Amino acid sequence: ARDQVQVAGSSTVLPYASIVAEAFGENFDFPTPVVESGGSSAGLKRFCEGVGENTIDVANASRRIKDKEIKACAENGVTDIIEVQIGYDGIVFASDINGNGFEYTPSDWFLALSDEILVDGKMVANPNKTWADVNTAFPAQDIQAFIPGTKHGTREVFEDKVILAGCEATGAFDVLLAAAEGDSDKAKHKAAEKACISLRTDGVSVDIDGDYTETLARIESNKDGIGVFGLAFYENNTDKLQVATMSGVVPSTESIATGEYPVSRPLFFYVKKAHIGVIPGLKEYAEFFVADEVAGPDGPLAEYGLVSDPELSKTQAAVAEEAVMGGNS
Amino acid sequence: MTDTRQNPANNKGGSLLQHSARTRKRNAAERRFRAYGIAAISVGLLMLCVLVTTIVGRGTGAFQQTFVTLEVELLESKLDKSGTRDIDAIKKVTTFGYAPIIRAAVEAKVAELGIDSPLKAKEMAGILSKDAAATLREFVIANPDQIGETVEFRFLASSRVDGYMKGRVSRDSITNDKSISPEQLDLVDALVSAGVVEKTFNLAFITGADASDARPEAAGMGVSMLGSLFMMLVVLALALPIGVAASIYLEEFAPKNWLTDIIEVNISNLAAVPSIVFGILGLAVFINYMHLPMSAPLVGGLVLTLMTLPTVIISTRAALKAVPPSIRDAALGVGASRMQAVFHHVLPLAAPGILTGTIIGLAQALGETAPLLLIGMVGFIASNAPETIADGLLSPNSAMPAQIYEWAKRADPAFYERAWGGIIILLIFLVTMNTVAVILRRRFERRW
Amino acid sequence: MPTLWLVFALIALAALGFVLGRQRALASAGGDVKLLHSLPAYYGHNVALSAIVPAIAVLAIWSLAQPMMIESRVAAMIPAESIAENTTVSLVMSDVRRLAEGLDQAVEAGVLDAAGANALEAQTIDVRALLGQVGVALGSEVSPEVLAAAQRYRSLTATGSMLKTIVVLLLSLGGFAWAYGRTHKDFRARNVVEQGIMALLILAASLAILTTVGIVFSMLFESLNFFGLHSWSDFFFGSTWAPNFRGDSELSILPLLWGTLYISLIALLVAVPVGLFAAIYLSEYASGTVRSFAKPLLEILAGIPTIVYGLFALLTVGPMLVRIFGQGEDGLLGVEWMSGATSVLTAGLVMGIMLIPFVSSLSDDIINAVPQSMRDGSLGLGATKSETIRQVVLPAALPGIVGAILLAASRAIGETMIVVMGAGAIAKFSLNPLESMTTITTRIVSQLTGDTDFASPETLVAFALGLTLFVLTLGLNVLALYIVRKYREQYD
Amino acid sequence: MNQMTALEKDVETQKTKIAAKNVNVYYGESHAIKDVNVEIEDNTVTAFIGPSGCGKSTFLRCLNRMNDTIDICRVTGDIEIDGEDIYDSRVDPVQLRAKVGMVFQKPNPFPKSIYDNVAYGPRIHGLAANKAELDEIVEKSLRRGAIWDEVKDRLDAPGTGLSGGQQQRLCIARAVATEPEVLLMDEPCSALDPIATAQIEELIDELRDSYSVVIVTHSMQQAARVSQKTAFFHLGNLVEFGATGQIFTNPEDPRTESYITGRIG
Amino acid sequence: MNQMTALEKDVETQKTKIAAKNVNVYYGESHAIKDVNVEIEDNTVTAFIGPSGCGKSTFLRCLNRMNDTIDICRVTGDIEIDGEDIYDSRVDPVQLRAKVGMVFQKPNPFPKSIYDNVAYGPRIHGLAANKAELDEIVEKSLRRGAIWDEVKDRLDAPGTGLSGGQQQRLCIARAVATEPEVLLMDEPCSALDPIATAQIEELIDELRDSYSVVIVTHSMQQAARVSQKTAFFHLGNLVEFGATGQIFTNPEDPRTESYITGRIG
Ligand SMILES: Nc1ncnc2c1ncn2[C@@H]1O[C@H](COP(=O)(O)OP(=O)(O)OP(=O)(O)O)[C@@H](O)[C@H]1O
Ligand SMILES: Nc1ncnc2c1ncn2[C@@H]1O[C@H](COP(=O)(O)OP(=O)(O)OP(=O)(O)O)[C@@H](O)[C@H]1O
Ligand SMILES: [Mg+2]
Ligand SMILES: [Mg+2]
Ligand SMILES: O=P([O-])([O-])[O-]
Repeated sequence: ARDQVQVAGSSTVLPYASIVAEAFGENFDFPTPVVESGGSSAGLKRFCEGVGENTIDVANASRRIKDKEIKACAENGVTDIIEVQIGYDGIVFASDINGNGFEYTPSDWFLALSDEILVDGKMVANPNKTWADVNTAFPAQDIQAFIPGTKHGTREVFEDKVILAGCEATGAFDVLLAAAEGDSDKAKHKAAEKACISLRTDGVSVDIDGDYTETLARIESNKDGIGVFGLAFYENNTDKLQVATMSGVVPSTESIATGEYPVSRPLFFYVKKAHIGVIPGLKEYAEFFVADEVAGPDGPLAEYGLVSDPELSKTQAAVAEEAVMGGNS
Repeated sequence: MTDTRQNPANNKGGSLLQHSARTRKRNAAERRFRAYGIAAISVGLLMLCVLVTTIVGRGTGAFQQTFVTLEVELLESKLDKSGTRDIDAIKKVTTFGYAPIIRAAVEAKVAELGIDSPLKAKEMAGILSKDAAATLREFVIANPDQIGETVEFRFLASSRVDGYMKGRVSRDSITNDKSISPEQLDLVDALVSAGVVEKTFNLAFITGADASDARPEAAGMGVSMLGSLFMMLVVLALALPIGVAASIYLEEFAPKNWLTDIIEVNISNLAAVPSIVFGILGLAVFINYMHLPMSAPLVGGLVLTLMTLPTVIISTRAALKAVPPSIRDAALGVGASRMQAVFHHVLPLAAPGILTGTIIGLAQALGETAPLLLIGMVGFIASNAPETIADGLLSPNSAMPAQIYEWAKRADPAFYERAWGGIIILLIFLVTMNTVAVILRRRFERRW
Repeated sequence: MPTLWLVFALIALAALGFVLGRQRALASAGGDVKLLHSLPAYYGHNVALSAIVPAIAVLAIWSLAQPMMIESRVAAMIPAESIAENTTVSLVMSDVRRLAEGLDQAVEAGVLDAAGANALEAQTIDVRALLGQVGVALGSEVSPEVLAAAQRYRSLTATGSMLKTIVVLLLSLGGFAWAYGRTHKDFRARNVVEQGIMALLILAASLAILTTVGIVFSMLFESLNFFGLHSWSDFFFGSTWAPNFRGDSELSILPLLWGTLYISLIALLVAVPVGLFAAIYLSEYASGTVRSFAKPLLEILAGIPTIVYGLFALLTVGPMLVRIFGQGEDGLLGVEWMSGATSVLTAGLVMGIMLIPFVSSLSDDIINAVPQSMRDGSLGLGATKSETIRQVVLPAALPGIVGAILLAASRAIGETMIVVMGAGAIAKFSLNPLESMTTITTRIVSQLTGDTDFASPETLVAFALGLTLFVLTLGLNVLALYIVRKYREQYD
Repeated sequence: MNQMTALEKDVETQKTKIAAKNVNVYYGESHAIKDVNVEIEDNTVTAFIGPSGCGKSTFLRCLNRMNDTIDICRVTGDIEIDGEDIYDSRVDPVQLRAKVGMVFQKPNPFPKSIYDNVAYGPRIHGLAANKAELDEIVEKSLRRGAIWDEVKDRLDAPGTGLSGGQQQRLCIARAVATEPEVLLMDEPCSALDPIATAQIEELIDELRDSYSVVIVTHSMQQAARVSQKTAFFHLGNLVEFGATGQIFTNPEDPRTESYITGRIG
Repeated sequence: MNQMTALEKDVETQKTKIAAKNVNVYYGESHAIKDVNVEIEDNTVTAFIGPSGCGKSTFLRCLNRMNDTIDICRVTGDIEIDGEDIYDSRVDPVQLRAKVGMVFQKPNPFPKSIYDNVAYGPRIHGLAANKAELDEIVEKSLRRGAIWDEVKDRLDAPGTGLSGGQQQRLCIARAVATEPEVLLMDEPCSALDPIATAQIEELIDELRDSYSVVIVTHSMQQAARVSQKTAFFHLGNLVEFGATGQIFTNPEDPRTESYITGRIG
């Protein structure tokens, strides 16, 4: 029988989960859990494949599980799922350490990357070439953005919290909404949102399907580039990158925890309750993960870059009593 | 002398030493052709050179490691409050509980050497790896009788200190770095001159297991190397015989009908299937259907076998095709069966091509990550070195390319260095593996 | 593992059979090899194969069939009302199976004795906790029906396994005895053994079919799901690839297909000439020493992890191309054709380098196998070496070379990391090789490992892409087969 | 039915070893052997003569089913050896070929050592109980192939590194090493000097004591010297078959005569 | 210095085309040609005779440097054609081989169509200005090779699907298609019937008008029929070289005599 906990999922959560797994292996008599990467979606898919030894016990995710997924899970007999939120992932904008520094607002990004912007009340194809075109306060540096590809959850956050916010702030959203076609208000809203977030494809904005190391490598080979990174990644590479502020706030674990810095997303892991008491060490692992000395503000996770969840104690209690989602058992 | 046409080759009395215009042209073409060949080889070798220099340049650092030697007093008051040496009680103290002991040891060392540092004890201990506590705890649990004694330890230095010793980190580069301060570097400098901090060969990198993002300095390739080794054993044991058998059937025995055509087309088509699809297949068949364990090199090996088979088959078939029919005739003519003709004569003559296919197929299998993603071999799999062959095949493990891929993604630049170091090991592994096949191949090569 | 022991027993029987069969054959000929129909070893092999092959086959079939048979019988035991709403019999059965296996393990671990396992009653004891002790995962609390079914399952399995052991061993002994009895100097042992080997060869060849079936099935259902959620006309005939998180993505394969073909073409344009010329030089011009070093060295190129090539594309080749084709006045050509380092050309060039050994090494072996008399014939007519190679050697080696090129092309189509890092992630139709594009394979990987909900079309599209690519390459291979057949030249 | 009469006339005491009836051979569309009937006797040397391309090799290759290896080749009709149809589905071509050995027109030594070339047949047929016996067979065969003296010092050298004539003799040695009952020899002396030719002819004569030999040759003299029966092929037809003496001195068919006197080719 | 005397005696009016001086050939360690001196004249047919394995092919292959293709083969001494040392570094073996054509002992047609086999040489040497001319050359060569009638209907069929003798004639046709000044023929008639042989001999005679021909043969009769000069090789030595008539009627060396009368092989 399998005697180690098997974890899979988000590559964003992976570093945290592996720090925990390592410490767990050292401090308990259980074997070190296996933490696979492969993406939130792939992890949840395997999580939902069924109950039993040949399925994983824990799925890491950089987003909340979707209803459709819960349903798919249930179809395969995975009904009791414990949801654990471990903290937040800060998303920062950074550029080459020796280049210009930036202080952004969401509008700047919308004006820089959207395929159409509002000029004199009309939507026109984005004419901006340099940051100075976007905002006169900026230097005349070519716009070159390395943003997460559509496979990444970060992209969704970027679209929602930066581009869409910028769209609304510049007034483009209203114009688009007025022009939108649709049967209902909701449909119109959706169409307008979709128009807002459609980005230019002329090479100014480059989708990065790889990981942050790739973004970093691109900035190294193109010094004008501005990239999107996780906070933890930036903090480990301060010798190469300088971070930009967003709406005047410097990203840090503190400013994200308080909600001042707007661009962040919650991180989760999901535990298959049916496996608790069966796979040795599963519950202990989950509890250890959210323990104060691990996930607390002074623990190794925070030290590595996790924005600690202010409501950690609630999570600890939920894990202890194995509260499942939907709360019915 | 009737036929004296304008053709230069037939130009009677034309000197051999004087090349005719056409010969010159043809010779120029010949030289060009040859030059293309040399150019092609040079391009290939040049690229290899560039790649290998890059790899070696970036990766050699991983084979060096900074250590800090400290005397640690294993305080009974912290480690075994009851004083009974009850192992369960000792185990209750987690690695977090060992931190103060290490801090004390660093502080004591600094004081002993008379180094003047504005740092607090916690910051001083920051030059050590997070692994130090684990090392210490492991030692104490293994030797409870040593509690209360002072023992000398060689701890890993933290990745920033290690980087500083290797020149990767400089005082300029750490201005915004939260993980290390200039004062800590001052301390390191002082400890270096005192001989407490030193950089030596890093055996643990070659033998050790993966470590988490918090302690890149402790990560090693050893266990994943074993994972790759076991997978390659599976691939070799299955792909070579099955591939050769399938090729023999198709090339030498199969009637030429639609069924064998289908098989033939299928095989070449499998070569074009993206490797991740084999991962999907492996997950469905080996793990979900056959209930083989997750993250096991056995499953990895099976998946890679399916992926490698087309390569072996295609090259083997090409090699079999190239053997002239007169050889088969000769064998049949003395009363050998077709099977005997194939196994005694054709197969040895085709061996170079088969071995080439094996070399390339194994190289491909050795470097492949994508299919392993779906069967649980990519990620953080810090298992111990397997003890038995069954253990090696069945207990969770990673593989070299997966390990490298993971490291290359991680945030700390120290992992980046290790990723390149890992590539060096992978290449050494590859070259070792290939050497055997290359030597064999040379023995079989002949022209007729 | 009783099955394992059974296998060992069969192997031992086979080994014994080999020795005895050989001896008996020799004895029947009075020790004179010449009187035997076949070489003595064939008689040995015959007995060994008869002892092991049918037995193993039955063992395999039995092992596959027994659970199915037992399951259908046990499933009949489960009353319809005890199947909860949103589950199915098969789910309940998987519980039964797990429970039965758990009981086995419990017995093995000594938590229960054999009788105790059969006497367990769900009402009186927490079976789940009990089995948790031995590390068996049970999905839910155990109902009496399930427990009873599991106990029945166990007893049936035990009987079945016993029967299996007996049947297999009897079969093996029977095969042994039969083959041994037939062993006689006039027995056509070689023919029988060769037929056996032929069967194995056919089996090996059919594995390709099995793999194909497996691949198709492992992707078919999810692909159907995809087409249930997304319009097939957009997938096959749309013009845009733009997945997003809000749903209503446009997911057309065409731009990806274009990128795939374009990048593969460039890669082949690099790999085929370089690889072929390298092969020609190695086999026809180079001295033995050069060849014995250069060839394995080139083969290393195939083993460098593709992530290294990806980084090489991103950090070295891409910027170099930008310096040539981009940067306006500052660039080498003074043009502004290329903006970012990622482009079709970048990925194609680097992939081409990786593919060199696929073409060079295989072709070198094939060229080397062309008989010297062909070359002599041409050289004797006053052809230069290069003319000989181009007009005589290469045509003779063509089928093999085409095979090598197909292999390289296949590899190009299936490559991921180089494309991700070298070509970028933008799906578009463009003829300009200096623009970013992407391929089907990379999209499969990224949609599969991404963050979109796994039941959404954005993730499921990976399967549809995989299946479509599979069908497309199948078509290409049929074409290639046809062409090779047509131009095949058989030297003697 | 010219050849039938020839056949009837020539019935002798020897028993028939191979009987071919109405044999037709096609290479794809082209008809290479046309309705050939012939009886080859035991303890007899039969010579096949005829102009180049008339189908001698093709017919010879039918007799031990070597034509099976040519995809486009199709054989119809009956060929019986010792009264058994060799194209019967129950016949094992391997056993047939062990019984009916062959020396090919183009020498085709294996790319192995000279020793292994000769030892191959005896090894697969289990003709030698041990190494010493095998050595003996190899030496004897090489002697019979009239090549022993030339190669005895280099048995380990590759067979492909021999001169043309040496390769031919090596192939003869290889064929006789398996002691076939019928030996088919396709122009075995074409690359041999007169002395070597004489030695091979001697061998053929010796083989006749126990076996049946079929030899294709372009040399009338050789056919006259070694054979008892001669078959003349022309454009795929067996034009005439009979006692050698008669064919050469008193041919029935005008075509045979023209060929022998050097008028058709 | 037996052969020297032979040479001196036989100086005739024809000018020397090829002069070989002190030629030695080694295959690795083994000494295949020992210190051979010979002068081959223009407009003359020279026959090389000698027992199988004596070095005829080896020596022949020296004359157009075909031995270059055998790795282990080493040639020392001087060979001059029209007074030019062919082993001179400035000599281009390609031009040499265009001038000195060769027919190999084992027929080696290319795996191409019959037409392409013959057209190959003229194409690479640019002997035909257009397709019609090429067709003409091919037809003429095939006629000269005495194979035209047999293949004229299937010029597109592969050359490897021909009978042994047809392949040999195809190779002859292929060699004459390039119109070499010297033609080296290694047993060109070994697989040919008498008529075909006669046709090839006729060809050789015709070629002699403009060129020099060297022919290796095992048939004394053939040597006597076609050649003006004969060289007898034995165990790598050139034993005797002289006018054909004299060699056959009145050999100087006892070895030559024994060979011709059939006593050594
Ligand atoms: N490639 C080779 N490697 C080694 N030895 C060789 C090679 N070719 C020929 N020999 C040896 O050199 C000697 C002369 O061979 P050559 O082919 O010149 O003989 P030949 O006179 O042409 O004989 P034949 O009439 O049988 O063709 C022979 O002893 C032969 O074994
Ligand atoms: N593999 C083949 N494919 C097609 N045609 C063939 C093949 N082999 C032989 N032929 C044709 O069949 C006819 C008979 O050929 P065969 O080889 O039997 O002639 P042969 O009598 O042996 O001639 P030779 O004396 O020249 O060897 C010839 O016309 C030849 O071109
Ligand atoms: Mg023939
Ligand atoms: Mg010769
Ligand atoms: O791997 P992610 O799901 O966090 O992108």
